[in-house]
Order: sequence, then structure tokens, then C-alpha cells
Amino acid sequence: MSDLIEARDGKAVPPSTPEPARVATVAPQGRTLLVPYLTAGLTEDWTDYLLAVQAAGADAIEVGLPFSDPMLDGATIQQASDRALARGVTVASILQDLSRVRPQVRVPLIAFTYANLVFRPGAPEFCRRLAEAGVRGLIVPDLPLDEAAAVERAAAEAGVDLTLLVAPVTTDERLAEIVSRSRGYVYAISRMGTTGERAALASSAADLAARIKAAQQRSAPSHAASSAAPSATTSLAAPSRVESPAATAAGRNGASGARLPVLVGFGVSGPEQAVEAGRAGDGVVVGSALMRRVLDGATPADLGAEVAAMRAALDRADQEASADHASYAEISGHRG
Amino acid sequence: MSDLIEARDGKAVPPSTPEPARVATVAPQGRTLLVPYLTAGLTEDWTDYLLAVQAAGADAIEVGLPFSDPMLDGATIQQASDRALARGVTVASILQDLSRVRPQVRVPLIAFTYANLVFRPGAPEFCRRLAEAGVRGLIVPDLPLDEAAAVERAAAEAGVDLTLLVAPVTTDERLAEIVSRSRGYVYAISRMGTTGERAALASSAADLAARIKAAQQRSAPSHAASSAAPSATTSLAAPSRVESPAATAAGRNGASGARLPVLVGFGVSGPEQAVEAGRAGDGVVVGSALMRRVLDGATPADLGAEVAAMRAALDRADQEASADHASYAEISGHRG
Amino acid sequence: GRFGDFGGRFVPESLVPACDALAAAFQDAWADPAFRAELDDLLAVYAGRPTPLTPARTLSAALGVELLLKREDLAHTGSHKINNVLGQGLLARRMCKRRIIAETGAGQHGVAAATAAALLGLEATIFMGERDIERQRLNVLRMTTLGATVVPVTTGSRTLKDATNEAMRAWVADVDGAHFLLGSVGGPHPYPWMVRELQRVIGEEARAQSPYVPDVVVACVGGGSNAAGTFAGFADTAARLVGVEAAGGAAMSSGRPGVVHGARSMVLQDAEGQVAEAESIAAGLDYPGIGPEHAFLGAAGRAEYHAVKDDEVIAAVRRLARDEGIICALESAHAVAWVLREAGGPLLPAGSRIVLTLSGRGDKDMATLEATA
Amino acid sequence: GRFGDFGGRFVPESLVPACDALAAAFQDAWADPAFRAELDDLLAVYAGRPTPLTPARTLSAALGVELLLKREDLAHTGSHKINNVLGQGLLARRMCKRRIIAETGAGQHGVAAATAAALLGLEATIFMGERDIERQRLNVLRMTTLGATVVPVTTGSRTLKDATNEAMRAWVADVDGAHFLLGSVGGPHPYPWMVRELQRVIGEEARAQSPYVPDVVVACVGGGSNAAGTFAGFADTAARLVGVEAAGGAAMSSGRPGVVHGARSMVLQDAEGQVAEAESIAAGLDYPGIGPEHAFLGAAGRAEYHAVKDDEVIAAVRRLARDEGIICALESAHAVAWVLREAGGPLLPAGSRIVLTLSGRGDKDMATLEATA
Repeated sequence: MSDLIEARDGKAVPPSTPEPARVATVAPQGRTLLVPYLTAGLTEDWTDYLLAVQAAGADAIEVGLPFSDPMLDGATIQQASDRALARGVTVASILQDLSRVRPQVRVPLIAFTYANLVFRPGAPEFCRRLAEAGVRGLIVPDLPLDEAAAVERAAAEAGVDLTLLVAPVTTDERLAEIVSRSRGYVYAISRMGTTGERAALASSAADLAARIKAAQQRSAPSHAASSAAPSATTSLAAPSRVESPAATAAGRNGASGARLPVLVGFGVSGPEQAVEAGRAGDGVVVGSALMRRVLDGATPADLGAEVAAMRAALDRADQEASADHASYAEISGHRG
Repeated sequence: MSDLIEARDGKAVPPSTPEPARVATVAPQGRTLLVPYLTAGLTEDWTDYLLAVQAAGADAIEVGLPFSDPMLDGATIQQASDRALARGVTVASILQDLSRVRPQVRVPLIAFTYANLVFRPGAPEFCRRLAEAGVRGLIVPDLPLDEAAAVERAAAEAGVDLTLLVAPVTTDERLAEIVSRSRGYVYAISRMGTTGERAALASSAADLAARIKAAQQRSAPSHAASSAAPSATTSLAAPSRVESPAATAAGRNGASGARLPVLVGFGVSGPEQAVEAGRAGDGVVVGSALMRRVLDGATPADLGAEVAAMRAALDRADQEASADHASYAEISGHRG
Repeated sequence: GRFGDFGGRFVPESLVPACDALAAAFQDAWADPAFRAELDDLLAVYAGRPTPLTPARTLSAALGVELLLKREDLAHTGSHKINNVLGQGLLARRMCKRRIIAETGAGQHGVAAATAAALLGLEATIFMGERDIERQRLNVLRMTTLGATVVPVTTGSRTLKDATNEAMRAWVADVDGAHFLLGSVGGPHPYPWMVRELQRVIGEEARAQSPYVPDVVVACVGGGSNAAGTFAGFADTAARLVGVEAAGGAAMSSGRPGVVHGARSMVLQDAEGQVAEAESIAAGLDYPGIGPEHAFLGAAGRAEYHAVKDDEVIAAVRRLARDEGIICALESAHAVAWVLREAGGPLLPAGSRIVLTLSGRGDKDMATLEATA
Repeated sequence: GRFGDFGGRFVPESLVPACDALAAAFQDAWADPAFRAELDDLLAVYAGRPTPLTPARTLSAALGVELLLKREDLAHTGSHKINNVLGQGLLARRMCKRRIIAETGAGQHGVAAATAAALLGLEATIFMGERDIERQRLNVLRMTTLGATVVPVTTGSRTLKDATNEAMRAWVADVDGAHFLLGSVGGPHPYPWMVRELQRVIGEEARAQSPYVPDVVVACVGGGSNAAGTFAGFADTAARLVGVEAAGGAAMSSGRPGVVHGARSMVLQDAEGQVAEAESIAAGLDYPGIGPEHAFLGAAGRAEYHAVKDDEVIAAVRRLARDEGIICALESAHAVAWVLREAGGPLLPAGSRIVLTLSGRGDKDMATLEATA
């Protein structure tokens, strides 16, 4: 843990380091993205966990701003949120913490929170504060497409990517619109249910990721047209390894030069499931599995090791996949 | 207590003594009658109490046959009844006990019980059993005039006097009929309420006794006519001491040669109230005050002493009354 | 109320004038259109009458009968008792009484009586056995909230029988000021008649609501007021009238003629005439007697009386709750239990059309039910 | 339901299709005479509608007003909640759901939902805060007796707010098989609209029963379904509409616009938007939000909202019980308490003619009431 504390203290990384979040593309081609979720403010040293998972190979980090009524979250995240709120943390104090460690942060940070926290100060003000603290993305799970317009505008003006979510039950028509309006990445809800670890990854995850990618391919031209500045700040480039010949044929590079990555989340509980989810999409969000560890007493170093193990598993799988790809791509339904 | 036990053992009183209950008139002229009530079967030696109160000067004794639902009785008698029943006593066992001590009994015994115990075996059978055990009278407080016909017939046939009760609320018309149909004596319910001790005797007691006596005087001729065998066995002659000139003028001797005594009961709690109640009527029934003592542990001798004290108080009052009578009779409303 | 060999007025002389006055007052009131109109108005705008006649569709299909439930559980205070207390309450006011005295077993009558007293500005003293106070705690709280004084009765079996004794004693002591608001069709004349007349509305409504004259009319019987009121509506039809007793309080099935609480009727008693203590899970049926009119109807063969056991009753509450969404009182469940047991058998052939009175709701019994789970 | 700036559908993407389907199904059903007839029939023969409009004569005389009480306490299960659950239950069956999920605070909606599920042959899972389970024990027993599974919610304030979160989570996990039977006029579209329509029967009956258009229409407000249903019947009259909140859960009086449980409305919250924990003696009003239509009516000036304190509420329960013989729910007593406080004052001048909805009965609150005695 000492190296992280050093990092946090700014000794290992000079303050003059360029804005890390400005690095728009973190994933090299062929790498499955790994995006850990952390409940902000859970412990006093919560930013140590953030830096630890960054060091362990996170491609971006979702920073959960705790809300009193986290409707879409399962027991683990809710418990983490409650505990953070009981400590007295606020959105302001969290953003202050983030500003303090900003020099050490080299991956995009994406705020994950609920609509009421956005609307209370007003979406423009809220997004401005995020941007000021170096947060480059925003996910609001109780803000479906139909209610998102005001926040979309405010986020775009503040230079924050509003990432939208797609669920297994989302209709094709609606999915197409979400894909076209989402920024940063597209969040594929792997299963019907709340966040939290599951014994097995739902088969719906792969199906959904495939549907999203298909929609991205179909909408690429209009997407490019409708988005003057797509994935302005946080977008993670979709890796090419999983592209089907059809996708390539449809052309997936809009004005941004790349379709958005599809990240699969909800119910990813360990390296094996991370590999499976990553294979379905372009990457994976892991939240409850990590927060369960922290609630159970894991140190930043422990958590870093956990993430590193996932990173390693994903990397191994990526290598196997690229070796397999040439021979098996056509029959691999999972790979879109 | 030894003298009573001797009496009970039949040593002091020879078995050949004539039937005591056949003594129709126990009260000498001018004596206020004292009729204690005892819950039969309350203790194993309950007949010792009976003999003790007889020895202490009772003019007759009401023997309560315990009933499960003694509607007209207050807490004390009810408790005594419950305790007796819990001991397993029955009407049969009580009558057996009475048969056993019959040789020593010299005063009339009057059964006091509820209608269901009379009707269960049938009124004729029930009255026959009473008579066989030497019980000469019967009081059934939940058997008003209107329901009494069958029991009246059965009692008359068995040679048992069915004594009826009069309440303060009884109408004049109804009171006249009760007076004409009651046998043995007329039971004046001193107050509206259940049996039990009261701090003061209700003024209604004197009023009611006066009304009864007035009715007796009015109805004397018809009473005589309608009653072939009035007060056949248990009747206590009404003493002359309290007769008003008017009563004498109306003529109070029917075929029986005397109007029935009016006994005042319910709520007589000690010698003073006994005197007051006796003054109102021709005598007094004392129940709860005695049974309270027994429940509290009084021995037969204790109870005998209690009754003796009442007897003495009544006798003193009788003497004073007869001294007073010449000068104050006209203005003493209490004396009817 | 004299019904053949049954009924009468076996009360202390102290109560005779009060019973006379009450009988006269009720006769007068019952013939007075203004009194009837005031009562009918209260029953409608206050008590929520008419109560519906609900087809029990799931149970009917499962049992192969047509079962209609007369929903006295929906009446104000949660049972049919409100019909009687509003009538007697108005009568008490008409008689210029300032206070009512009542006995209660399950507490349903006590709550109803306390309610009528509150509505009509009368004081209320409710006698309730200590044992019933324990097992019907909710109703005790309701009575006191309504401003009534609840007097625990500690004598005898500490249930309804003893509460009735105590209430009659209290009446004797305040016969001018108080009306004894008896809750069932027992007691001395005029109660069995008066209470039956006041409960007649159940049967008359049910008959008007039923699409047909049923084959069988069923109601639970403790003292028997809901059954008496129900039967009254069908007495002149060909419907069989069935009263269902608690096996532990089955005066009709196991009793003998006797006199208790002012009337001659069927009574659970021993060979000498001591009244037995009933034993039922339903406090409202935990009573060794029955209204004299039932004794008469039974003796005359016009009504039949059957008994069900506590475990059948509990199963019936649960079945009705799960199949029809109605939690009825343990008392009412006796009628349901009989139908569950006999449907399809000789006593209740398949296809029978049944009107069953649910006399009350079961909120008060939830603790008892939980203890049997 | 979008009501001016309020309402909307702030739900996870996973629930959007279900909300769409529900809105379409309700719109279709509500326009279908057969559906309406089936619902009306259940409301009449099963739930006991119409409920009476009872003149509170003693209170009226004492307060110098004319007070009429709409008696939802007499509806089956003891509150107005039955109106909504029968409608949604039939809808769930029409949508071929096999199961309902519901949240409950005081347990009245939970009992009603469990009842509708039992009647219509659906499974029922009811979420209830641990704290509410403790203080509304009777209703928990009723729900389990009706065959429902009651799931204790241990998160947050362990009251209605958290139960609602948990119910929505459960719905997400079984959105195909389950209908989320929301109990009030909150939540995402179509709930605020649908539940108001299903509760409209309260107001329409009351208007038809009232001999006049009242000056003031009063109802308690937590989520606000009984008030919404009542107001709906008088919206086009000159009657003032008054909603009465718990002082400790007064979203209208003390809240700010916010998004909670799927709708934008008035919400008790802190400066950053964390939802506050309400604190009321009435579990059913212990909720930091309110239905969006109320937020709209309040903002538009068509309805006014006032708050009363716990001690006023307890006094109101007792007063109504003693004066009128009606033990109402702590929730309903909020409306009574406001009338008691304001009668004769500027908000409720002497002579005012008032229709007040008693949303439910108070049996469930007896233990709470006893604890405050």
C-alpha cells in the first residue's frame, strides 16, 4: 500500500503531469476493457482504492456518488452507499477528494449516481462541478432516454459524456436511439435485476452486447452525423478484435473515428465472469464484487490485487481469442 | 368449639329429639328474627358452622346450595360457591350431610339456590329430596312469580315452603301477589343490587318492608282463603312488636293464625345494620357478612360468636323498641 | 320471548320491572315508523348496510357447490353486532337511560356496544372475562379508545358466561340509569325476541340479494344472534337452516334443557345442573348456552345444529383467506368449516346452493391464529 | 402521468418496457366496458362499495361546522387501498402475470394487495420496512394469513421509502412474470394516473352522496392516493381541496422538487438531494415524497396542503372515537386533526360544509395508541 500512498501524496507522480482524464483512448487495440466501480467516500482513504485499481490496470473507473435511495443497486452497493452517507460524505466532499488526487489519476473517471442528485443543484451546475473535479463521464441509471434530454444538454455543455444504459428488454428501436445518444461508451445491463454478484453471468449479456454492436454498425453514419463531438472526453475506443466482417463492412468509424465500446455490467463477480462478460462486449464493469471486498475489510492493496487478477485473466483471454479468431470467428455467436 | 362438635356427634342432643324443623314458630313474640345464610359444603365441617349459628340464636338458617352461576349473589357468596363446587360437593352430598346432622337441628332450614338446580332433576323430585333431608323451605332468586307456578306446586306437594322475594322496584300489584303466594316468610330485598355487605343499609329496605306489611294487611282475608296450608312447615311467626294500630285493625291472622314474617336481606353487614334491618321488617337475613368471615378463616365458634353478637344486638334493640313503642309508634316511619 | 318450551324470564325480582319496561318500550319503538327510520338511517349511513352478498367463486368451484357469503365482516366495528347495538342504543336513549351495560366474549359485542354508546352519548360499562381479555386484547383496546370502561371478570371460567353474570349483577344495581345491552339472542324476555328482530336485517338483506332461494342457510351459533337474524329472513322458505356450534360449546348437540342467564334453553351442564365451562378457540362461541329460539327451532326440526372442532375452524380461516381473500372471525369460520367438511356429502350434496353468514372479521384473532401456526 | 412539471418516468432502462406495457394495458382496460364492469362488480359485491357518507353529528355540533365522513374504513380490508388493488389485480391477470409485488408502509396496502392476489389467484410478495413490521404487526399477520410472502426490508430508514426501493428492485428481476402493484399515486407513469383513476370512485361516490357541493374537501396525504381519488370527484367544483400531511413527512410543506421512486415531485431532501427520512407516528404517511399530481395541484393553487403533528393526530383519533364511535387509522386522523384545529378559524370558517375522507380504520394502530396513553 505504501506505493499508493506515495502516489496519493503526489511524491511518485509530479503534479505537473498532464490531465490524465484527457487521455481519450486508454485501450490498445485488442485489449478487453476493465472498468472497476468504486463507491466514493466509503472510507476516509477511498481515493487510495481508486489509485490502486488504476495501478492494477483499470481502463477507466466508475465513481459512485452515494445516494440515499439507490433503486437500481443491490444490497452490496446500497450498503456501501449507506455507510458512506453515514460518514457524512457529500457530492461536494467527494469531488474535493477527487480534485486532490487529480494529478495522479491517469484514467477517465465516470460518475455514477441517481437523478435526484443531478437535479437538486440543477443538471448544468452538477455537470460543471463534475467537470471541474476532472470527472469526464456521467451515468444516471434512473434517467432513461425519455427523461434524459436536459441532462444530455447540460453534460455536453460541460464537456461531460452522458453514458446511457441498455437493458436486455430494450426494444430494437429504443436501443438504436440509446446507442446513438450515448456518449463515452454504451452500458449493457447484463441481466434483469439490480447490481450485485451472481453465480453465473446471464446469457442475456452476450445477446444484448451483440444487439448493441449490430445497432452501432447500422447507425454509424447517422451517429456520426448527429454527434458533432461524440465521446468527447472519456470514450474508450472499441477494440477491433471482436469485429465481425459485417461490422467492418458497415463501417464503424464515425466522426469520432471509432464506434463506442460496449461495456457489460451488473452481476460480474470475478475473473472468470469478467472474461465472459468482456468477451460478450468490449469490456466489463465490475462493481459489487469489489465493494463486497472493501466492505469486508480489503485494503487498497488487496483490492488492487483483485483487479490485477481480473486484468490478467482478461489479457490471457484476449490472447487466446486473437489466436482463435482466425479459425472460429464465424461460428462464435458470443462474439457478435 | 368443643360443645358444637359434641352436638354434632349427637352426644349432647339425643337422636330421638323431635324433628326440629317441625317447630313452625321459633320466635317468641317481640323478638326480631335472625336468619343466617351459610353456603353449604364450603368446608368439610360446614355443618359445624350450621350448628354453631343455631346455638348462637338463629331463628332459622338459609342453606345455600352452591350454583355455578349465582347471578344474584355478590362476590363473597360467589366465591364461597365456587370454592364449595371446587371441593366437589353436590346437592346430593349436601343433603346427605344435612340428613346426618338432622337430629341436632332444631331450627327450620331453608334451601337457597338457583332455578337450574331445581329444574335439572325436575321440581317435584328436587323438592322431594329437600323434604327427605329435612329441609323445609326453598328460595330460588331467579324464579320470579311469573315462572314460579310449577315449582310452587311441586313444593307444596312435597311440603316445602317456597319463599318468594320482593324487590324495592316491585309494583304494588305484583307485590300483593307475591305476598299472597309466598310461603314461610316474605323475603324483602333491601336494595337494588346483589347480595353482599354494604357500608350502610339502603333506605329502600324500610320502605319495602313497610309496603309488604301493608299488603299483608290488605290481603289477609284473601290470603287465608287462597292458602289451604299456609306456612305449613317453616314459617316464622311474625312478631307482634312492630304492628301498627292500622295493621291490627285490618286483621292479620289468616288461616295460619299469623301473617308471614318479613325478612330483610341483601347487604346486611354487622350487628348495627342487622338491628336496622330487623327494625324495618320482622327479622333479618345475614349472609355475605358471615361467609366473608368463614372465607377469611373463622372457625364455627368464631362464627357462632358473630351470630351471638348480632342476636344480642337484636335483643337489646327489641327491648328498647318495646320500651319506646308506647310513646313513639305513631311517628316512627321506619317501623311500618 | 317464549318459544315453545323455551325462553321465559328467569330473573331476580329486582329485574322484573326493568324487563317489563324494556319489552314495552321495544314493542312501542318497533311499531314506531320514526324509530325504524332512524335506525335504518344509522344502519345505512353509519354502519354501512346493506353488506354485500359475495360469491365465493374459488371455494365454490373447489367444493362443487354455490357458496354466497353474507358479509357482516364489512359492517362497522367488524361484525353483525352493530345491528343490535344501534337498535338497543336508540332504545336506551328513548328510555332516557344514561348508561349501557354489556357483556362480551370475543369483544365484538363489547366494541359494538361501546361504539353505539359513543355515537349516542351514553356511558358504557363492558364486562369481559379475564381470559377473554387476554386473548382478545385488540378489542379491549378498541373499547377503551371508544371511551368505554372495561371491567375484567375474574370469577368462574373467566369467559363470556361469567361476564354475563357480572353484567346482570351490574344491571340490578343500576336498573333505573342503565340499559343492559345484551349482545345475543339469550337472556330473559324481551331479549331473545328483540335481538332477533334487530338482527333480522341480515337475513332479509341476504334473501333480497340472493338470486335464488338457497338450499341451505348456514351460520355459526354461540348465543346465536347472527344465525337468528339470518334464519329470520329464510324461515318461510324451503331452505334448510343450519347452525354450526363449537364442539367445545355445543349446547344444542351436547346440552340439556336448563335455565341460565334468564332463559330456559339448551345448556351444557352436569347431571345436577351445574353449568359447564365451554371450551372453544373462538371466544365468542365459548359459551355453554344458546338462545332459546334455537332450542325451539332445533326441537321443532326447523333448524339443524352441527358442531365443528377447533382445528377445523383454524383450517377454515386459512382456507377462506387464501382462496377468497377474506379473513373471517374464528366464530364465523365455524360455518365455513362445516361447509368445507360436508360439501359433497349427504349433509350438503354437490350442487347445493348455500347462503352463509360471515358474522365478523378476523383481525381480532390474528394472535390466536399465529399461535396455532 | 405528467402533471405540469411533475411526474414522468425516472426508472431504470430495464423497467421502461414494462411501464410502457402497463400504460398501454391500463389504457386499454380502462376503456373496456367489460373490464370496468368486472371491477365495478368486485367493488360492490366483494369490497362493499359504495361506502357510506356519515354525518359526524356530535363533532359537527361541537365544532360549528357540517362534517361528512367518507367511510373508506368500511371497505373490505379496512381502507381505500382495496379500490386500487382490485383494479390492478384484474389488470395483472389481464396481462397474464402470475405474481404481484407490492410495497407497504402501514400494511394497509400490503393487506389489500395480498387480498386481491388471493382472490384472483396470484402470488404476492410484499416488501415492508422492518420498523413498520414492528409497529404494524397485525397487518403482517393478516398478509401471511392471506398467503402472501412478506419480505422485511432492513435498509435505510426501514420504512415505506426503503420498501418501495426494494419492491422496484424485485420488479426489475421479474418484470415478465410480476406486476408491480404500487399502492399510491407516486412512482413512474402510468402509476400516478392509473391509481388516481382507480381511486376516483371515492370522490365520485362522495359527491353523489353529499347533499351539497361542500365548501371544503379534506383528506390525508402520504403518497396521496385517497386524497387524489377524493379530489378527483370534486376537481370541477368550487370546493377547496385540502390535503393534510404528517408534520414529519410533509413533502408539500417542507419538501423541494426532486426525483424519487420514478417520478418528479415534491420530496423531503437535503441540500444535495439526499432523500430525508420521514418521521411520523403513522406508518402510512412516513414517506418523504408525495404523488406528482399533488405537487402539481399545489403548485397550481388548486389544492392546499397543511401539516399536523403526531400529538394532534392521536388526540384526533381519540376524539373521533369518543364522539362518533369511529376508530380511524392514524393516517386518516391527520385529516380529522386539521379540521379539529382549524374549525372556526380563518382556514375553516364556522359553518363550513366539509367532506372528509376517512381512508381507513384504526385496528392496526391500537398498540401504537396504547403506547401513547
